[in-house]
Amino acid sequence: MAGPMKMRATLASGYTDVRVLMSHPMETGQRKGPDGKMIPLHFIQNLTVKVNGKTVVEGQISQAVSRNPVFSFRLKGGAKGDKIEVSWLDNKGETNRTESAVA
Amino acid sequence: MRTTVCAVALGVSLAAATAAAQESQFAQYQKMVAEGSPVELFELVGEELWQKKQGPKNASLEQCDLGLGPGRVKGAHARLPRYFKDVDRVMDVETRLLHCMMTLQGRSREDALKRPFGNADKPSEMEYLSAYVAGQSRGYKMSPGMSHPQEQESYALGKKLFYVRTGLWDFSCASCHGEEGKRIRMSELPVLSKPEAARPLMATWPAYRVSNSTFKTMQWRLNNCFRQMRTPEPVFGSETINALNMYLTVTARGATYSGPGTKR
Amino acid sequence: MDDQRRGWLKAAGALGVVLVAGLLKPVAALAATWNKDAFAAKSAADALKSLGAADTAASSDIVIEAPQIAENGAVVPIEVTSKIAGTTSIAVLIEKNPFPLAGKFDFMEGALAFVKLNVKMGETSDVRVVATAGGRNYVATREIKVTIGGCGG
Amino acid sequence: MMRKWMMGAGIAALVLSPVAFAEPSDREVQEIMKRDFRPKGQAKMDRIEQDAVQKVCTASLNKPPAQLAKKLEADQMETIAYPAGSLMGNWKGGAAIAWSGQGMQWHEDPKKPSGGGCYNCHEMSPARTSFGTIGPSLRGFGKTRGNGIEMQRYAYGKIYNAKAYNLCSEMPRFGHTNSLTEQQIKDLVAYLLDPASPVNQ
Repeated sequence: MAGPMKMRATLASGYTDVRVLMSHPMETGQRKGPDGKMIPLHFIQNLTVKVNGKTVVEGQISQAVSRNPVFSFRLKGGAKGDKIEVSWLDNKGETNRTESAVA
Repeated sequence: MRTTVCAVALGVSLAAATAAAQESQFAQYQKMVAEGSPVELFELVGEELWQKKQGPKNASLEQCDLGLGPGRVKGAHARLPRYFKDVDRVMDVETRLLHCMMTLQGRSREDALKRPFGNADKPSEMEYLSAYVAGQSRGYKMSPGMSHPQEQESYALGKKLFYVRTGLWDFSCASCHGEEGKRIRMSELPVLSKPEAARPLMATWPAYRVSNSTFKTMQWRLNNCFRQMRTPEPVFGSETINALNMYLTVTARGATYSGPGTKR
Repeated sequence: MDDQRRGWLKAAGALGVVLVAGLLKPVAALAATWNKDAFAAKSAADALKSLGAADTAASSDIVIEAPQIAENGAVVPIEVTSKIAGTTSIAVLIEKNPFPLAGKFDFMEGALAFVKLNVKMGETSDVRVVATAGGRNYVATREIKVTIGGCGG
Repeated sequence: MMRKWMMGAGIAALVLSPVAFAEPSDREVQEIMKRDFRPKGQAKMDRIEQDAVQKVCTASLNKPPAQLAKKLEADQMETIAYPAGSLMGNWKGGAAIAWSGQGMQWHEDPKKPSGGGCYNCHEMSPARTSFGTIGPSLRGFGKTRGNGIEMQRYAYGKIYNAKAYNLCSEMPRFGHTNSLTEQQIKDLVAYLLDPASPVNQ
């Protein structure tokens, strides 16, 4: 089961700053677990940022992104109350999403 | 020598300039890592665990008294360790959380301490809870208990312990944390007996630790120091561990708590 | 075996509507393209070829903010801004990583060409950032040193 | 438990200064530690039983009275067991031992050889840029000091039991505590002294 996500979207001068935290192991497939066996590749591949339902950023990432990924994006303009949604999809087909209003 | 004299004469402004000149080569790295830290994820899980009913009494920890009265978490971490009348001893935040698991939830010490220190794949309950409680003290001034005789005893013991040469390799805490400008490999070592070094450090523990890819507590930090000192293992919540924590926190008192932090 | 398979297909057919509506759609709604060839490339040049960005021109309008020296390669923060007008995508490549491409971000109307992320770096390496604007590719490079600390190992 | 030493400290305790009141005695601190530690893995309780050196260095905050230091250093010198013949082992083996910081910790397999962790505290080979600064730089050690039998004996002895040379040195007693074997120490001597060693490049 996916751990929590957390997002903060705040108005800055001329843009909206979106900072999103995701719980994910981002396994590289090159690490041994406590049982001595290799832990298989397990990482987020896609992430999507939407504003009021419209996609504005689409990211493709690799296992080189650090464990528990943290991303910042910037959106043009923006207004208080705009609904920001961030979702991810990993190589095992697991997904998670979070949304919050611009503060 | 001349700079020292000047620094004294010019007071604050030059002292600040000197500090900047001696800034760690990792300062930029540490700043950027702290800004992009996943530490809040641990606070979120910790808050859920704080509210989760469990143990034989099927109770949450929401009524836990961390020193400000039952259920008051805001600012509590910044006032620990301190003396607790109900147990007639000094407790740091983890020792107190353990106490609440046992009394409020009715869990045995063995059960509550089955796994005090977790790992990246499975952080421990104590780690999550510590993250939540610490996060509720962000912005509060650090003011550990210093008035009760037992609090002063604890400080005095901690200070002595800091200098005890022990373990297979004859180390004391001061072996690594006693002199300015020293490193273990590339890790810079703060002189923890000095407030100016203890403050930024204690104001950011517990912390997300990049080397472990997970959240770590102060009791883990001390435990791990003793491991590397090649001693046997200190008991969780023992007087020794609480005293060391008390000594370091009192040395850091007056700092504004800004954790939970993010470390190398 | 065949019978079983047919049975499964039949069941799937009956469930088709539900599947599309309930399961497949959310997944499809996510950006489901992931450039396997680019991410599997073992050199930055090959990765860029797979991204269709083999030809690049150096640009000082790509700003990479990153520490000069990282205390731990498990988390290396990198912030990238492209000031090139009409930037539609930014790719981040760690030259010395076994698979250099760490991420590619496409920006649509409403987003600034900016991303900040944490990456793993096995060793000191150049970080190459490629921005695409108006069908042309621009590049900027920056070295990040990685040290090993601690005394447990 | 600790009540005893608080007696008579009452007045000082009223002044909120944390430094103004009585401290527990060294013996009391020892008793508290024995109560508060548990054996784990290879780390048994004898490891926090202070010997004479640890006691004196703790009590004097690493500034032992000169005469006592001299006597205890002589005692420590006697613990050093020099093998017969050359003390120069293989510098390549020494390089790996100097780099490894592992060994003797409670989670580690005691059957596996320890490292010396030399780089934790010392600069050695110029090729290694990650080194600590708790101890002095040993870069060019053999080049500047020579590698005759006297220097070999000094290097071997210092690694075996640093306290024989400086009672409250922060350096572990690698031979005396059986942390490193005779061969490992010889390899480290070679790493320090052999003209072919990277330390001397």
